[in-house]
Amino acid sequence: MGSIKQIPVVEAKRTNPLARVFDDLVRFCRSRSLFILHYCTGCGAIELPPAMTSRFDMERLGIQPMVSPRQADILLITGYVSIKTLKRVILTYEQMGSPKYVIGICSCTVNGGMYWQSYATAKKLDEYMPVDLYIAGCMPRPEAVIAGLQQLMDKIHSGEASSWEDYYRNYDYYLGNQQKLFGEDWQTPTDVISEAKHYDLLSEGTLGDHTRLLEQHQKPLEALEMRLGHEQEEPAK
Amino acid sequence: MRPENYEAQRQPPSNEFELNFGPNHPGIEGNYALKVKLHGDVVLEAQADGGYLHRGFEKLMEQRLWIQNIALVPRICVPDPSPMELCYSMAVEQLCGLHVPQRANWIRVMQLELSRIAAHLFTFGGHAATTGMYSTMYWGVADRDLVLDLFEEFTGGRVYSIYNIPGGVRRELPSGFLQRVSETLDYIESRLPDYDNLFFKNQVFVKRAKDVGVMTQEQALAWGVTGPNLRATGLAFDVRRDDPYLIYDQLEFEIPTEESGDAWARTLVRRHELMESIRIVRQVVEALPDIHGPIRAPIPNPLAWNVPAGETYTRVESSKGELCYYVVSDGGPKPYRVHVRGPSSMHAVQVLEKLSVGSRIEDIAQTMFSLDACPPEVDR
Amino acid sequence: MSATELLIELILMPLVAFVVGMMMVLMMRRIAAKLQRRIGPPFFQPLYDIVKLHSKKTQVSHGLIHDIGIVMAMGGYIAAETLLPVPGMNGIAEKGGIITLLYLMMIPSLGLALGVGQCANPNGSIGIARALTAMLAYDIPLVIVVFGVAYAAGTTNLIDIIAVQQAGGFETWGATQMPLLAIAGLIAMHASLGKQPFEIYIAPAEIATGPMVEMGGKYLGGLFVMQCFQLYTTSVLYVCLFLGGGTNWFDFLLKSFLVLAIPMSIAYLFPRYRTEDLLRLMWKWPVMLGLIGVAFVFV
Amino acid sequence: MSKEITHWLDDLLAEIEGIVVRRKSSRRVRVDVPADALPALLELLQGRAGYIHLSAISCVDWIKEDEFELVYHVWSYESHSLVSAHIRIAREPGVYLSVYDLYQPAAFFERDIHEMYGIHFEGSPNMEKFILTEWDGPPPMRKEFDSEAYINEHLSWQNYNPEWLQELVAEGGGVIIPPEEQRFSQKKK
Amino acid sequence: MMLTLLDELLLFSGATLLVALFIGRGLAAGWMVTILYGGQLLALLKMAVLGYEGGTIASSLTLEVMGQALSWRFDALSWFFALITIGSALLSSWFSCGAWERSYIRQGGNIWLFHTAMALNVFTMLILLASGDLLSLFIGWELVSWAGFLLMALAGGVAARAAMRYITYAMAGGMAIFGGLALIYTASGSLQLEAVTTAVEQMSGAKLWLLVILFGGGFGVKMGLMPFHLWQAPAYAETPGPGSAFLGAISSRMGLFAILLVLVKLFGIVKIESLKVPFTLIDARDLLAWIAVFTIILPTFTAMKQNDARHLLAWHGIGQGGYMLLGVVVADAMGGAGGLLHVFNHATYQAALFMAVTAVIYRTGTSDLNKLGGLVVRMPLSFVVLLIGIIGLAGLPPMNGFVSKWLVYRSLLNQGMPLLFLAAVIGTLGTILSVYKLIHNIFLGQLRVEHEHVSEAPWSMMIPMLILSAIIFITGLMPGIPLEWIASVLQTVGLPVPDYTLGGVESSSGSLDMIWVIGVLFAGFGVGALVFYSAGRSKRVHQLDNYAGGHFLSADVRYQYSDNFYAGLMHLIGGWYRGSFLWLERGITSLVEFLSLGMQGLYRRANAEFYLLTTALFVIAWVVI
Repeated sequence: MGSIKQIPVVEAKRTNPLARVFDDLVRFCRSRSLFILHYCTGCGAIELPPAMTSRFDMERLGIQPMVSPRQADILLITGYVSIKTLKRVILTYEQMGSPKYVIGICSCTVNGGMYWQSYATAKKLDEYMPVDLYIAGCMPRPEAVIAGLQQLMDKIHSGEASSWEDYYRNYDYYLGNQQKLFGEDWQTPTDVISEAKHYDLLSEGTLGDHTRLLEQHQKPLEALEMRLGHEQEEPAK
Repeated sequence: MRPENYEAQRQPPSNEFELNFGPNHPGIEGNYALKVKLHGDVVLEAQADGGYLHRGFEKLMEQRLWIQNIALVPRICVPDPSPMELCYSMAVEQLCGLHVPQRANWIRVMQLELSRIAAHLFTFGGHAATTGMYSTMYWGVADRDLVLDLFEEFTGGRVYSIYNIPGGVRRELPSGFLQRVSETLDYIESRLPDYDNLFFKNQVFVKRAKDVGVMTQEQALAWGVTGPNLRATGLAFDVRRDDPYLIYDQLEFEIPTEESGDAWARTLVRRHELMESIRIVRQVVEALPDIHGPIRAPIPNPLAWNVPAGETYTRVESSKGELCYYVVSDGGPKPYRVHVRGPSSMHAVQVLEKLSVGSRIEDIAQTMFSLDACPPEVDR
Repeated sequence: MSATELLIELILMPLVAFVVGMMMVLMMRRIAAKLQRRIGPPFFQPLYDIVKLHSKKTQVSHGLIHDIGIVMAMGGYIAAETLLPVPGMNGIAEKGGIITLLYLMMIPSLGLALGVGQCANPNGSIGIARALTAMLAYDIPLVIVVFGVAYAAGTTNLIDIIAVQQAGGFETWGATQMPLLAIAGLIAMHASLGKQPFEIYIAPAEIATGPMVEMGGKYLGGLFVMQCFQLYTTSVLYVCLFLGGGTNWFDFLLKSFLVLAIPMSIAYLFPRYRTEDLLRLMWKWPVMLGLIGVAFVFV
Repeated sequence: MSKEITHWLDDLLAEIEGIVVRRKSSRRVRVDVPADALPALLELLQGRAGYIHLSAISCVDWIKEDEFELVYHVWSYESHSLVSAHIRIAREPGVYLSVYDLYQPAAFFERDIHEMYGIHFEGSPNMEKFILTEWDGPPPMRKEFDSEAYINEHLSWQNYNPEWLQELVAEGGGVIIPPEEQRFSQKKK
Repeated sequence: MMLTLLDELLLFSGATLLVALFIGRGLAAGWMVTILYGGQLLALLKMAVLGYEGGTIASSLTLEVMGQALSWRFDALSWFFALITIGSALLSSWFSCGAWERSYIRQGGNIWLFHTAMALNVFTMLILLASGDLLSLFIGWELVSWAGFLLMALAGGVAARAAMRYITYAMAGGMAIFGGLALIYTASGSLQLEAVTTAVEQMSGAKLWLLVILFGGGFGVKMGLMPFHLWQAPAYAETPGPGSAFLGAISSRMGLFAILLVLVKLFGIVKIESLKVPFTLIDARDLLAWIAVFTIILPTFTAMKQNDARHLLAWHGIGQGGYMLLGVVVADAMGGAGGLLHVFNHATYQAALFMAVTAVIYRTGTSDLNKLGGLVVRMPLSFVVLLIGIIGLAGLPPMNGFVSKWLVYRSLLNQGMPLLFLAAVIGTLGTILSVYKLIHNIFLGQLRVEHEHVSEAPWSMMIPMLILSAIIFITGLMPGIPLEWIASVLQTVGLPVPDYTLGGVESSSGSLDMIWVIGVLFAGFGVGALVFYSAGRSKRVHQLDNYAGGHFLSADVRYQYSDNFYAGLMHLIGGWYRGSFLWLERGITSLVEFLSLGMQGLYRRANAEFYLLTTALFVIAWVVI
């Protein structure tokens, strides 16, 4: 089992006091406006409607559900993830926009929970994607979910919730675990390595044996860039 | 096995297109998927895709002690877990020949019916949300929470109570509990006119839900439809009355039916059933103080409990339909085989596929929610 | 008016619209919360959302047109605000008039349509098809209403229309003079906001929020900004046409918020229609009311 | 259920050769038939006795006898009774006939049994995988499939060992499980 | 003999025809013809600059036939239409040179015939536009009909059948006009314009009615007015690429020219307004206006159902004609200006749209809207042209279509015509819906894997498209330029002239200044862009990296939503198509086709050369007479 070294978060050097105020404002707004992805991966999802609706009302904290991964900030893994679901969860996670946060709800996301014997569920979520926060329990009550979210809000405000960077910095590790489970030809449509370059998060953990394996097996899905060229010889029949 | 193909060089020249409903889609109940092929907005072909919630319960149960499985079974159907516990407990009791005390049976009925109330509130809240009416959902889920509070009080768990065990129920009711039950029921009953005005009598909703996902009684019987969905086609069949278990034959309740067999009828049947469940719980609340005695039959040391060899098939009416367990024992400390037949295994797969074809995009979600399909029951 | 004054007005008008629009979004969410028996978002929630979305690190784009679509969606409304007179500021309202304004208000949705089109997501395309159909539905009564008002005032210039209404106080308001048109206009306005029962193009359970499906980060943020402008523009236009504009800011804002509160209070009590039911409704009642109203104007 | 119906059903069932009828309770009847007689039995039950609802098809893997047991539970809405028809088929090759033409719900159950046990039903409309579409191991419900071994090979499982427990153990408390009783062994990397 | 400026123009045009006819088989022929069109345009501009101040320029050629003097002359009206004709011919011809020409030949097309037919069309149109009396008008009319037929029938097969249908309609229209001429001739004894004007003054109501119906119907056939519009869409759509751009831009506007000349200029709108329809409240002008709005609405909504890009555009061509007629018959200052401005605007964007679609066909081989998609990343310039074109067609700011439609709306508002106003707006909304379908299904959405290697259209095609786009935008920004020409046209036909500025029109009841509107719009875009681009940098992703309910997308599956695009709308109005509308179409078709059954035998079994021969014979015959 590989262990992840905690890479210290490198704060951009900003000497301008105004810039620091601006950064603080941005972090504050990020912590006060959290969109949860509407994806019921497991049975813990049954406690989300109570947490969202009239009784516990998440919206008073600025938290609301969103439909597609592009819109969302938080991926709530509500309980066990079967291997089939895990593929979709990873796809969804990679499609989400950074900064993104993963919360593992229920004991099953920690260590497999009561399904430790099951051939169909993945046991440890943080092998496949970085997790910001676990909310243990089977299943955690809405109060616990909200308390967890508040903790996440504090972490975001203080700038500690940066696990999404970890995914890019240690992509090779995560990809290795994914390949072990899903087979060597595993590929998501998102090109994580080029994204890591895009965010300037390429580190020694990003590339490795597993990413080389990926490059062997994958069909690259590069963005369809706009092309102005006229050099096509044959017009189609 | 890769679910996708990026290597293709050609695409089919047809005018149809594919749309994936789920697993991450608000129009799908839980973690489930429906692949539809559409022309315009009319569904030509629908293919259910399950297994996202597969945990291999049946395999897991073969690997655990009889008593341990009590903790597993409620997780098979998340919105309505109590019938699962009961059905399994009944199977073990039948295999062991355990005689359950009368008081336990009455408490079980109360638990089951409270669970049915919670599940129905949740279901039509969900149905309302698919048509864009979030207020009903917000109200429904919040009112359901009051029932969950009751559960928490007498079982210790909000959702998964693990209260029914082979031989009876786990513990006695707290003092003054029945009073609180009737207060909650009064409150829910007083809310029903609001729901009627907001939702069931809302002309826009009626217009949306009528003639959606229609099935006739013949179709429903041929497709193996059970529960409220079958009753919505006009057949008054209820396992509680026609294959009675516990003490249902001593209770008075009606079996509401509707004739039209569409999404509207199905949801309306649930709403009437809610009333009947309240009625049943009221009867239990009235009768329970006079029924004394133990709440649990004595069982051997659960950690060394060898259930006699045999097989049994138990049936229970869950909020979604006919729920059955086929349990086989080889005389060992663990079940030899447990087969769970959830009602949704029919509704969410074949029935949903068949009803979706020819319907429109906007009605797929309604069809699914009005069938009250519960994916974890399908996937197990 | 000097060029500097005009320039200041042109800058101020969209800015005011944005701030007021955010408060309108807040009001909308608070009304929803009250009807759903909960507390609702904090006061600055719309601002938090917009700042957060614009400060996201990942901005996923499906191509240049996707970007341009959002720019058009925001820019169209920013331009439209300068044609919409508010107390003390007329901007360039007399250069365009109401027909131009109505057309400018279509630019954002068409920009959005282009942007969504490039996302190559069938949900988005269906959403746009539905949104355009909804536009066909509510624009017809809206146009009748606008025709009636403009004909009654004898001009398409919004400043003059407001002046005509303010001439005699409450009695000369459009709503008192032309009540039928005012009702038709309210229904059309409700539909143009795209809230239940007319929310056919977001429809999360059907097409997964339609046009918004591939929008994240600043793209979604742009749509949030657009929503602020949309609420503001719609309600202020209604105030200008029927409630005599505003003599001062208090009066003006009070009217705009009240006007917007009506559809918002209705919206959360209804499910959404099907597309054809929406069309049928919009082409039947408001059109009929509008035509009778116009007939009264002619008489 | 009245006596007449019981007799009537018994008479009817007697038409099938090799049938063993056991009445378990007033509403439960167990019948055992040879595998080749099942279609005739079900046709009889559905066509002439009103057992039109196929409640479930259960499969049991009797690995010691090298047999699969298939149980067809059918219910009658008229006489309110349930007949469970048990048959046994050989584990190899594990092929049986589909009853889809009699009972449409059979399609789901047969598909399920196919992917969980590997039994092929001839004539079933869809024998493709449904739940385990992305699974390439053996049919998991077979008794010879050892899911613990599979997990040890493919997944790493985390023992719950929080700090407070470590402290407790360091102080001499806690429960120590001897190695021979540890069912789950972590692979060392 | 002194050559007048008109003679020069006609000679240039004739020379173009001859060049096309005799050396049209060479590969450089396209370029030569294009240059000659340029020459024609220069001659036309020279006419505007030199000898021409509101009056007329006569041709030095006059003929005497059966006691009738045939004369040709140009006035502002003719000049305006001639400008559009020659301009669109120049750009279409330019478009056809080079790459398109080669691919056309490779696919077995006859490029010589194409160039000849184009040149012939231009030449005959100029003759028609120059007609100085009703007889020369009629001659020109017939010539144009036959020349158009030639161009339409070029592609053979479906196109030939569509052209057949066209010529039957055109002949029927010709008969009607001929009937009208006979009526006038019996009344006035002359076909000179002045004589006709005086004769019309004294005509009885019934006779005038008959004349309006005969002329309106006859000219309306060419213009594609309801209910005589059925021939137009397939005929234009099936014409080879640049030809359809040319025909779509101007051909059917000849009908409007004739209506303007005869009904507006000779008869006068006041005269027409005095003709009451018995037992109703409406008069002949209202009747024409209602025909115009039905011509707007029904073809526009038919266009929405088309699944072929060229058919979609051709149907819109019919619909837009309705706006022109509507503006002209409303006949106040703004309406007249709007209607005429729309002629110009329509020509620009329609040509651009047909060219863009032709460019797509050139690269992908299809114009089926269900077989395309996502091409914006491969053909961005064509996308821009199509986008500008559809914004113009839909009549949205900042393109020129907005100005003309705004004028038409304003005139309807001023005149207090709510129903016509509403109908015009419904047409516009329908246009927006269907053009979005066009651009979505071709350029947006999912790029098919087969089209991943497609590239942009060659420059020989791009340049005319870009020029047209520039014209669309510039005349949208500064509508004062075309309005200046239109002002003199309005004077010529006797309609009031609006108070125009460079940026739009001034009016006490609400004015329009496009420079401001567009300025503010672009400033708004600028601010929007500032907000947008000041946020983080975008990361482009592949189209398969997309939300699909959390599922993986595959390259071998089609996700493009294209067919039955407005399914929700069609659930409501789809039945109306199948019902009354189609029934009406069928009824008229069968009626008209039954009436012209006899004529069809003549044209049925023939090839293109045969048509050319017949057309040429007709030309000679007319000239000799």
